[in-house]
Amino acid sequence: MNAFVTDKTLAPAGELEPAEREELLRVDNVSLSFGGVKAITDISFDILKGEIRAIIGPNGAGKTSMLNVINGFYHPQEGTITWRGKVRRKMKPYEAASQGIARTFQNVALFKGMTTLDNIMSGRSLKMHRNFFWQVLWRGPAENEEIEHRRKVEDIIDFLEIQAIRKTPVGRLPYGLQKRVELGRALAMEPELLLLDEPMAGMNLEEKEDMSRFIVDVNQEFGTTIALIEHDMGVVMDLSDRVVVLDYGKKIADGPPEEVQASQAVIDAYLGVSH
Amino acid sequence: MFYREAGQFKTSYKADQALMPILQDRVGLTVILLIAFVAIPAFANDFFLTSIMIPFLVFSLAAIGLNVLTGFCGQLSLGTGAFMGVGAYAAYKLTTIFPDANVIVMVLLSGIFSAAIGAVFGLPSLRIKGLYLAVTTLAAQFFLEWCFIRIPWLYNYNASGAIEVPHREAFGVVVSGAEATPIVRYFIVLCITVAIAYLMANVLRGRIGRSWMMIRDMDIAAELMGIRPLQTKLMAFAVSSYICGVAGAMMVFFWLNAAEPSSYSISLSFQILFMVILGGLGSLGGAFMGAAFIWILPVFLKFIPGTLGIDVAAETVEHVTFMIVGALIIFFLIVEPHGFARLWQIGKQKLRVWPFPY
Amino acid sequence: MLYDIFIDPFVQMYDMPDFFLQVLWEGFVAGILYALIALGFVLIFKASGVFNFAQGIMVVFAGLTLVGLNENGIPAYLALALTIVAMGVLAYGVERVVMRPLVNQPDIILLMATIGLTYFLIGFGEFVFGGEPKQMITEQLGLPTGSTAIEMGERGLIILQHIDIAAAVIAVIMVTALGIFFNKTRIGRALRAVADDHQAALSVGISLNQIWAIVWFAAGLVALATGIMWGARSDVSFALEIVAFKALPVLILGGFTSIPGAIVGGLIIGFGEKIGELYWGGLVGGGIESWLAYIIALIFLLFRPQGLFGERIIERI
Amino acid sequence: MMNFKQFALGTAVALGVGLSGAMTPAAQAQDSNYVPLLTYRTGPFAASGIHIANGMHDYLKMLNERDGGIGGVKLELEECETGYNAQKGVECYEATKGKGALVYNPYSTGITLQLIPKAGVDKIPVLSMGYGLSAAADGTTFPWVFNVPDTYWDGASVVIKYIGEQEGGLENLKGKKIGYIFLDAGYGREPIPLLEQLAEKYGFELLQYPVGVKEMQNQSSQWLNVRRDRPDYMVMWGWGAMNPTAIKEAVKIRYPMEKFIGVWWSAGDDDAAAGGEGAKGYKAMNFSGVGRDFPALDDIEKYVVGAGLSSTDAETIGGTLYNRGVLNSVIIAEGIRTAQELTGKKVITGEDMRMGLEALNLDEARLKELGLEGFAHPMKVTCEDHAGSNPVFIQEWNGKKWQQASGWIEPMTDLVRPLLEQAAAEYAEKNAPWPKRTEPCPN
Repeated sequence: MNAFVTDKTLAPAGELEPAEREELLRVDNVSLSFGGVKAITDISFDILKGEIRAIIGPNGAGKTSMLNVINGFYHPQEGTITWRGKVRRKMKPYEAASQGIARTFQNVALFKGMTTLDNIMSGRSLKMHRNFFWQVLWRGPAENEEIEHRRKVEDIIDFLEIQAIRKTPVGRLPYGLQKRVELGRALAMEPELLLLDEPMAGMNLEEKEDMSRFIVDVNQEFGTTIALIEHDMGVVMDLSDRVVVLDYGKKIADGPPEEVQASQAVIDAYLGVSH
Repeated sequence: MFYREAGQFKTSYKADQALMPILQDRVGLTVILLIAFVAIPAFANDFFLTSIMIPFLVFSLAAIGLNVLTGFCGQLSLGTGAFMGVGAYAAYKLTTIFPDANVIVMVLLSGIFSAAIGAVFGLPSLRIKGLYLAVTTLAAQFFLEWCFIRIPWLYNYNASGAIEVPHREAFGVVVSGAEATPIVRYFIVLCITVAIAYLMANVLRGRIGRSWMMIRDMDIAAELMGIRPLQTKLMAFAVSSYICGVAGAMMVFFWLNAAEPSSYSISLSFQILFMVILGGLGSLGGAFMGAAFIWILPVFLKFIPGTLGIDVAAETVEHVTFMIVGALIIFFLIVEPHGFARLWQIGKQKLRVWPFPY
Repeated sequence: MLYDIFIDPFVQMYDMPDFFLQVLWEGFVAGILYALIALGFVLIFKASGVFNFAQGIMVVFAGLTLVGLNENGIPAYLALALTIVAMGVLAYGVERVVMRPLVNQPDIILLMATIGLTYFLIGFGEFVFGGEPKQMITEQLGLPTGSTAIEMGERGLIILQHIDIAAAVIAVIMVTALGIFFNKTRIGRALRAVADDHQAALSVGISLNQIWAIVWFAAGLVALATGIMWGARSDVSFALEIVAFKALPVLILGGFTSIPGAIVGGLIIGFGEKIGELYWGGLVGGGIESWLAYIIALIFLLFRPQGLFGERIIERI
Repeated sequence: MMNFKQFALGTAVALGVGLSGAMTPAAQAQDSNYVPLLTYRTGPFAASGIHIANGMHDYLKMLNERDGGIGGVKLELEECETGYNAQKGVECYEATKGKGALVYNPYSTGITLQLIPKAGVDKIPVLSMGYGLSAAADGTTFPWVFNVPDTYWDGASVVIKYIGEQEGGLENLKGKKIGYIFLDAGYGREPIPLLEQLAEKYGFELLQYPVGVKEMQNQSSQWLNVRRDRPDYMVMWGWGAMNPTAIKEAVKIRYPMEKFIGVWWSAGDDDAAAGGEGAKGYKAMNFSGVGRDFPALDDIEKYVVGAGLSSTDAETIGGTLYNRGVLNSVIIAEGIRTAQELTGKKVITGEDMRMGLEALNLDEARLKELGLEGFAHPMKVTCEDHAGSNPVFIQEWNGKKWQQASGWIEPMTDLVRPLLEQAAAEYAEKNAPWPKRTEPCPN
C-alpha cells in the first residue's frame, strides 16, 4: 500500500499540532475580477503542510475561482501567493503542476476518450521522461518506464478499489466512479498539495462515506496536504482541520470547524441575510 | 466463439501492454501482412498495384498523419494537402541536390521539412481552437500552394512548373522514375507505411500519445496536470506533418512520377480528412479502412460499368460517383459517427458472443 | 526595397486617385459578395451550431438550377420561382436527412456531414444540368448589364458596372429584410431563442426541426441571391466553389454568429485583398489574393481570438 | 492499444475490394484497335473540355459507322474522365494501358508531363496536339511524344509576328507594352521563355498577369492591373473557365478588343460569346477549320449526331473547339492508317502507332480525300521534328461567330527550333539517365 508514498513525508503530519506545522502556501490580499465583475476581493489565508483545509461558502462565493488562482489557471490582479516560503511569480498551470499541485474538478474533467487505466497513467506524465525517440522504439527504456509507472498506477487502482473498471473508457462509468477515477488521477501525480473541488457533489451517502475515507487515508497515510471545497457541512466538519469561509468573494471567517460553525457572519451568509 | 479473449491471461504488465494482447488479433495481422508482402506481389497485375495498392498505402499513411493531429490531439486541420506537398517538394529538391544519395532516405528526410513547416503553422493553435483553427490551417494550405507555384527554385525552374521525378536507383534496383517497376515501388511504399504505422502505434500507447489525447479530451485539465499545451500541440503538428510529408513525397516518387502544385490542393486535404473521419478519429486501423473506402470506391465505381458492359458516359459516372461518395459520407456519419473502427469493434463484440448472443 | 514596401504604394495611390477609387470599388463589390456567402453561414450556425461548409456550393447550386431550368425552356421568372422552391425542398431534405439524425453530434462530425453534402450537391447539380459553366441569365431577370464611366480629371476614369451596383443594393435589402425578420416576426424571435439556448427554446415549445428547415431555407435564398450576382460577374460553375472559401476568413473576422460581423468582415477582406494585391502583390510576383485573406484573418485571430464582435472568452472549469 | 489490430481489418477491406477491382482491365479485344480518350466533361475546365471530347469522339465514331473503322478494323473507343486532374489522369492511363491502348491524348499539360516518361517504357505514344511540353517537338530526344501541328513557342512567335504586322513591322514594337495574361500552371508558363527572348530582341516590354487555377473566375485584380499598366496589346493563354471570365473583364475595363489575342485554346465559341456585344473584335489563333462547311462534318452529323450516338447536338458541330477535337482524331486516324500501311497489320500496337505517327503526312490531297479540304494546314511529321511548326491563322469574333481574319502565318522557326533543342537537352539532363533514341525512323 505504501508503494507510492513519497519520501518527502517524514513524520505522520496529521499528528502534529497546527502551530508546529510548516506553512505550505499562503495567499495574501488576492483580488480577481473579470471585466468589471469582482470574483475575489482581498482574500488572505494560509494552508499548512499536512492539514486538510476546507473552503466553504454559498454558490458564487468565489471558491472555485480561488482554487483556479492557486493552481495558476487564473492570475489575480492584486495580491501575492507564497508557495513553500517563496513568493510565486505569475505562472502557467503546468508549472504549478510540476511544483506539486494537483486537483480534481467540480464537473468531472476526465479524459473521456481514454480508459480508467490511461486516465490514471496520465497523472504520471510529469514523472515520465523518455523522449520521442525512445517512445518510437518502445522496446527497452520506454517500455520499462511504462511498466514501472504502471506498477504505481496499479497500486492506486487497488487503493481506490477500482480494479474492475481498469480497461473501461471513463465516459461509460457512473458519476461516482468517475469522481473516484479523477481522485486517482490526481493522486498519481504524487502531489504535495491536492485541491479537491466538491469531491462529493451528487453522491449518495454510501459513496460519500467511501470518498471521505479515501480523503482521510490520503491525508494520513501519504501526508498529502489537501484543500477541499465541499457543500456538505457534515463532511466538512468531520474531515477538515481548518475552514475558511467565503461569501461574495470576501473572506468572512477562518478557523477550526467548531469556531467557524459558531460564527454569526457564517450563519448569516448561509441563511441569506441581506448585505 | 472464435474471437474469445477469455482464458488468455496476462502474467505481466509487459504482456498486457503489448500492441495486440489477444491471440486472434495477432494471427489476423500476420495473415494480412502475409497477403500484403507475399500474395499481392505474386498475383496482382500492374493496374492493381499502381492504381489501387500504392495510392491506398500512400493515403493510409497520410491519414495516419492527419489522425495523429486531429484524431489523437484534437486539432482539426485542413492543410494536410499542403503539408504533403512540402514533403514532395523537399524530397524533389533533396534528390536533385544530392543525386547519388539513396532516394528512399531522401524521402524519409523530406518529412523533416514538412514537420518544421507544420510546427510553424501549428503555433496559432495555442490561442485558436476548434473550427477557428481549421480555418487558419487553410491559410497554410493556400499560402504553401502559392509558394509551390511562385517559387521556381522549388521546382528547379522547370518550364512546366511541375516536379518530375528523376530516375534513381537504390540497392541496385531502379526505384523511381518511369522505369521503376510497380512491384518495386509497391514494396517500398508498403515497407515505409507499415514501419511508420508500427512506430506510431508505439508512440501512441506511451506517454506522448497519452499527452495528445489529454489535450484532445480536455485541454484545460491536461494543462493543470502538467502538460505544456504549446509543446504538446506543436509536437503533434510536427509528427503529423512529418508523416504527411513522407506520404506526399511517396505520392510523387512512387506513384504519380510528376506533380503539379494542384496535386496538393485543398481537395487532397479534404480527401484525407474524409478518410480519417470515416475510418474513425483516433484509430490507426481506421486510417487504413478510411483510405480503402475513399480511394477504392471511386475507382471501383469508375471502372465497374465498363466491365459489366454497360455503356455509361464517362462524365455521368463521374457525377454519380460524386453523389454516391457524398451520400455515403453522410450515411456513415449518421450510422456510426465514430467510423469504421467502431463498427469493427462492434463486430468483434458480436463475434465474441457468437453463436450464442445471450 | 523598403521604399517599395512603405512609400511607393502610397505614392501610387496619390498619383492615380481614379485608379485607387476603382480598386476600392472592386474591393467593395468583392466584399459584398463574400459577406453574402458568410451571411448564409451565420444564419445556419446561429440556429443550429452547424458550420455549413456547403454554403459555397449552395450558391453555385442555386445559380445552376436557375440557369439550367431556363436553358430547358422555362421562362426566367418562373425558373426563379422554381429555384426558390428547389431551395425549399433542399432545406427540408437537409433538415430531414442530415440534420435530424445527426443532432447532438460533435462539431467536426456535423462539419464533415456538410462537406459530404457539398460533394453530393456537386455531383447532383452536374448530373442534372451538365458540368460545363453556364452564362447567368442576367438580362432575362431584368438585371442591368451596362456600365457607367465617371470621368475624373484628365484621363481619369472610374467604371461602375450596373450589376455591381445592383449587387450592393440587393445585399442591403437582404440584410435589412433579415434584420426585420429576426426582430419583428414570431419565427424570427423563435430563431433568436434557439440561437441563445437550444434547451430553453425547446422547453418553451419551439420546434427545433421547423426552425432548422427555415434557416436552411433562408440560407438557400441568400445563396440564390449570391449565385445570381456572382454568376453575372463571371459565370455559373462549380469552379466558383474555391472562391466561396473566402467566406471562411470573413467569418473568422466577424465571428460565426454575428450578422453585422459578416458584413464588416466581408468588407475588410474585400478591401484588404484588393488593395494588397494591387499595391503590394507585385513585389512578390502577384497572386497573393489567394491567401492574403487567410493571413489577415490569422493575424487578426492571434490578437483577438473572439473575432470582431465576439465577447471576451472567459475559460471556465 | 486497440489501434494496431484495426490495421488488420483495414487492409482486409482494401484487399477484398481491391482484388475484385484488379480483374477490371482484363479483356483485350483482338479484332479491333483500342483508342482510349482521356477527356473531361466535369470540373473547372469542362467548358472547353466538353467540346474537345465531343469532337474527338464523334469523328472516330463516324469512321466506325461509315467505314467500319480504319482499314476494315473497328475502333474501340473508351472515354475516361480525368477532370483535368493529374491523379485521375494517371489512374485512367493505368486502367486503360493494359487493354492495348494505341495512343494517349491527355488534353492537359499536367497529365502529359506525367505520361512523357512512361511513354517510352510502356511503348505507347503520347499525342499532345498543340499543347504539352514544347521541347517534345525534338523527336530525337522524345521519340514517343508528338505535338503536331505546333508548339506553344510556335504560337507565341506567331502572335508577336502578327502584332508586328499590325504595327507595320516588327521593328515598330520597340517601346511597346505587350501584356501576357496566362493560366498560372505549366500550360500558361510554357511560352514565357520565348516571349522574353522576343521582348529582348524587338525591344518591347512584356508584362505578365498570372491567373491562378483557383482564381480563374475572379480575375478583377489582374484586369485592374491591366488597366493601370495600359499595355498596347494583350495576349492570353487561357483554358476552361478562365477564358470567358477574362473576356468579360476585358470588356468591363473597356480594353480595346481588337488588340486582345488569345492562343488557340482561348478560341472557344462560348468563350467569346460570354463577352456579349463588347467582345466583338477579340482575336485568337487557330490551326483547325472555322465553321462547318466540310463534308466530313456532314458525315458526322449524318452517321453519329443524327443517329443519337453523340452526347452533343448538331448545333455545336463546327465550333472552334469541336473542330479542334475532330482534327485531333483525324491525326489519330491517319496515324493508325499509316501504321497499318507500314506494318501490313490490321490490328496494330502502340509501337506500330508510334511509327505511323512519325510517318504522318497529311497533305492537301489527303485532306481533300478525307472531306476536310482547308480544314488544316498540310502537316508532315519527321523523325527529328514532331511538331512541324506549321503555319497558324488568326480568327476574329464578330459578335456571333468566328471569322478567319488573316492568312496562314509561319512561326519564327529560326528562333523556336534552337530553343526547342536546348530545352530538350535540358530535360534529358534533368531526367538523367534519359534513354537514347533507339527506335528506327520509318521515313
